[in-house]
Amino acid sequence: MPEKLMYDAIVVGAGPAGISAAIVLARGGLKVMLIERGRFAGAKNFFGGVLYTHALADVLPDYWDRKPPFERPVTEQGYWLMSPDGVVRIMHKSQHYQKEPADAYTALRSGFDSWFAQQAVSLGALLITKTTVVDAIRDEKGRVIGVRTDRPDGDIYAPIVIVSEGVNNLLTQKMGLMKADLPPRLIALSVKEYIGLPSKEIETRFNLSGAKEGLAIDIFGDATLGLPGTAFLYTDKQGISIGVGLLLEEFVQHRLKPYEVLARFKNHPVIKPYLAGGETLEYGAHLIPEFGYDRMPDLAADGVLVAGDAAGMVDALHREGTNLAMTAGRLAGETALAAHKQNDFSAGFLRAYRRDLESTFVLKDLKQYRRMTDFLDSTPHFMSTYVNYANEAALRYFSAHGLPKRDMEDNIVKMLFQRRSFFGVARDMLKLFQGMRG
Amino acid sequence: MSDKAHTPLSSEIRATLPNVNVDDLLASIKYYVDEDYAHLWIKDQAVCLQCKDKPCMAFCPVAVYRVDKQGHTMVGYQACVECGSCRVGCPYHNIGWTLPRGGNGVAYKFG
Amino acid sequence: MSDTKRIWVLIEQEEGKAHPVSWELLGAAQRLSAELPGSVVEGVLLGDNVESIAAEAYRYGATKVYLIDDPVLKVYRNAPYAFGIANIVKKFTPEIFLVGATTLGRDLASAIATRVATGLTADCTELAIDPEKHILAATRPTFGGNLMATILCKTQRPQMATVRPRVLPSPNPAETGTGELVRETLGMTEDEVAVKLLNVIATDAGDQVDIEYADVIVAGGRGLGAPEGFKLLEELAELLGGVVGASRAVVDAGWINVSRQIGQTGKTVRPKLFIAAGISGAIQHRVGITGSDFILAINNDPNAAIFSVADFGIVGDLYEVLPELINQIKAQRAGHGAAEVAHA
Amino acid sequence: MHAIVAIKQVPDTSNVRINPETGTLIREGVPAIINPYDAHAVELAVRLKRKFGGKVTVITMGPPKASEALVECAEQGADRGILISDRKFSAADTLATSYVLARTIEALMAEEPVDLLLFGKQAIDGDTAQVGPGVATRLGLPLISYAVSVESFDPIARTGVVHRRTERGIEVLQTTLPALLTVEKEIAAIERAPLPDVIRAAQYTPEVWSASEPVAFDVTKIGIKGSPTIVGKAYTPPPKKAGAAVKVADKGVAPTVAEALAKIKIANVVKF
Repeated sequence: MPEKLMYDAIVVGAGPAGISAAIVLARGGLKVMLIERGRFAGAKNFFGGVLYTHALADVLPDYWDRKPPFERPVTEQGYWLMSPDGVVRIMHKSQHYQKEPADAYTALRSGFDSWFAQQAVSLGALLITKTTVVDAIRDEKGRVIGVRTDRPDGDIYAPIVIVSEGVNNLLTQKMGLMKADLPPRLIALSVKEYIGLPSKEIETRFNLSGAKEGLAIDIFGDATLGLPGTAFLYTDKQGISIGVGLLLEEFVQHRLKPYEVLARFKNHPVIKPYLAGGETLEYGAHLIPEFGYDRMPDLAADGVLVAGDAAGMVDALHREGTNLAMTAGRLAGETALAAHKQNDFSAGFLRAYRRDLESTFVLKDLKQYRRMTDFLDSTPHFMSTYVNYANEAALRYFSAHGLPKRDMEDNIVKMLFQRRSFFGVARDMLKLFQGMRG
Repeated sequence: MSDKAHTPLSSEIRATLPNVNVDDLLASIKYYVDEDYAHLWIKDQAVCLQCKDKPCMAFCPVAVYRVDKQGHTMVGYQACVECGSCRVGCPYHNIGWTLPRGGNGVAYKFG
Repeated sequence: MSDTKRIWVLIEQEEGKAHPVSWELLGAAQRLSAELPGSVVEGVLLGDNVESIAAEAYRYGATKVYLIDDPVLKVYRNAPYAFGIANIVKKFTPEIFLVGATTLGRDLASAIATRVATGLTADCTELAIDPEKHILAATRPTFGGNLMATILCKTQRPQMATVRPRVLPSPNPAETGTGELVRETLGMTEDEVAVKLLNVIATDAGDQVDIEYADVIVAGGRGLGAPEGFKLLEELAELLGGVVGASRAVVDAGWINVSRQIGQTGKTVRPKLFIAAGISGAIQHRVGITGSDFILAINNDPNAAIFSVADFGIVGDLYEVLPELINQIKAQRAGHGAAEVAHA
Repeated sequence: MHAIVAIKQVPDTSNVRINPETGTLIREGVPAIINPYDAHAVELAVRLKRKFGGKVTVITMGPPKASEALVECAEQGADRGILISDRKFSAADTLATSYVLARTIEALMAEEPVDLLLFGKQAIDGDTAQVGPGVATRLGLPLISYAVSVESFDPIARTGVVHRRTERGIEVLQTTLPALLTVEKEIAAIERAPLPDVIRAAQYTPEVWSASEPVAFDVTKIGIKGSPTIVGKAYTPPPKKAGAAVKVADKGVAPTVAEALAKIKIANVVKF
């Protein structure tokens, strides 16, 4: 029997949360093992495509000098409201976005996560890949004291385990931090294609002046068949990330095939020209945990902390997730460091993690938008009604019909109430307001 | 709240959905197939036989699930991208779902 | 004599029987010779008691055969064969040396090329003489068949290439042919050979579950409708000395073991003959079979994608077509004797 | 028992894309893997080590990135990894490669005796199957290519019996040791490595040998200078043209099948 494998801390999952935690722990001088089930960090990770640098800077202040493999800075962003045959664009471009490093970059996770994990390794973390954690190891009092992997002689021990396993949080559930899976109306399914195009083509088609400009667009309405969800289109260096996401419940209820919804979106007359001649280099799918603030798992137990998607730390409204994950991972790491100093790994001590999170945007935002999922769930027509309305209103507004402008404006307002009663609109707006205010 | 059935999708909208051969998309994905271990399985075929809608045939983004002539659900775990949709999406929780053994399964080239 | 450009061909033989690739190479050598002024086509033959094969080589166009006949060469082993040939290469300095890309040929050619320190292009599918440089331009597939590369060997001699069996046409032998037999000695004794052949276990291709190496694959897809359909495929495969393969769909269905799965999530195969029965031909399957020499597709859907890669397609019910295929092969068999994989 | 395994890191050819204009490989998004046959060679070496004791040394020639492949071999249980890496080696063909590997192996044999040299039967990028036989020839060692199983192996008596696949069947060959084997995948199924090996590998940094240290290679025999072959041109193969598709409904089943068989005969792929 080989010697018992002992570490100061174990981090399960080398995504943004886990790597951030590992960096903090390694920098704090602890012997930390970061376990990843993929062939390399990032192999299992898949997202729409925008990373925010503020959270990365908090974890790794010199990240820019370490040459992160970003795709393009986001120098123009906004929303497209798409009807079946048109689009209303609300885009924002500013000199502010030109500064380097930018606030946000498009990225591809396979490369980014590999790089990020390498930074943890360079700071002293031990990265173990191709190894799946299958269970927790507990002591006689039920406290978590390690994890069991799927390798021979695969038990590892540590006084603290940070679980950042991602949206399929089987370990979190096995550890008793969450009772059961959440229903499909609290989880979104996103599918994406990465479409290769020469950078020159991308720049011409999207009116970008070079590699230091990029676009991030969230698209509503017809892109998701008018169902509650979003589509997105982000420019990468030599490709376009394009995808659609809907609550899994919508796919279940309507028996929709995600790849057909995406293909339909790609064929939309507004979208198609942007993709012409491109080659699909990769297709993939991922769940997004839209648990909401009130349904998050417990974030701490004896010997355990949970961070990132595993804890539902996603702000779907603002397509944020990796930054919440990095911040939570960092705070989990800091809590684990403090626990080592105090030699106290009890749930009571570790709850400091949650308190720290409450004071950051992570839980503040999640709390604020706690009712957004409910809002979309109870207002499924929201997308189609208002997005189509915006398109038709724009059509009226921009077309000359020989009508006095005042009449045209009245018509536009009337059009809305033909689609939805006055009280219906009022109720929708109130709900939306509640959803936004929390 | 939302255990209610949604308003069905209008047939006009449904008609705008193109037919897609998902296998052509799968060709872009890199897999390391574990021939010795299927990480997905049907817990009880009898449950599937009684399931009329079979939503898994639709929502699985890589069409892991197909039905044979006898109505049994076939599981093509080799194409799984481990998203977890079937784990939470099966209305009867009839799909056994584990992670592939470390190093196996999907390995995104771009992500 | 030194300005005579010798184009050599290895006359590969085992158990006294010449491998047909040798004749294909003699045919190719004659075509190259026509483009290369002052060149002659000659054969190289090694073995024990194999002189009679030289006469055959003359009929296929060799003007001369260099023979090393020695008991040590009774069964093929790399060291004595490479040693013997390298010696005569050094002595007669051929310009070009062609070898069949068989297991034996590839094993041997590498060792010869190393001994005489020359360039060797493996597994070629096309040979030509570069019209300007008057050297061999050997073309081969690389990166899994995604790229073709033409390789040149500018300074070293001979210019060596192994060539895949059956990619070049098999010439018709002349009724009679004569040539000069040049006997050379091996200069190596059995004591000096470290490897001894203890036994040869004949493999029955039908038992060969490893479809990656099969010469004939009869594969079934969802069009079979039921697992029982594989019985028909097995019968046909057995008749052709091949093995049964499958598309992902039927493996998923549990109709057949995953070891038989062909395609992107299964195995890549390169059989001589691939019969696709009831396979729609999704690209993830097609990528696994494009290395096949001949694809026969049977599907009742005329729009099935499999037809886009098939050398011959039959649009029809496979339960009608397969039994007929079996019957006709049996009938032809009755006329022509036992089945054999060509040139194997 | 000391085995040396020579491996190669290759682009995964099942994911290769070619730029049709330049005829060059697009490396972006193409995973680099251990040549699959080589991984089985490593597995065989590790199994023999577990049985007889001793060590496994893995060598590879390639760019700095190829060091990853040696780390993977360490996971599988290899003890030592050597990356032979120098710009001077670039554009090497099989002759120049076999020279570098043979000299490296000689240097290692001078340090301690070696019982077995293992190579994959061929690399999936070039498919030449020439480097293993080339190294055996240079070292004057017995060669058994296309090995599928090791029936017996006796490092004390310095003899082994190996099965080799040929077109006519499985040859059972006895050889003296040290010998060089190029192996098929069946030689040893790859098992999941124990976690302690994976941990050791994650902390292991392979050695790097250059063109001059610790072995001084003859510069006329390495890289482009030592390579008699050059690539004249490279192009993407034209897409295969689909053959005719004949409808049974039009011609009847027997004539259609007869036509198919005739086509197969003309193609000369199998005889009936």
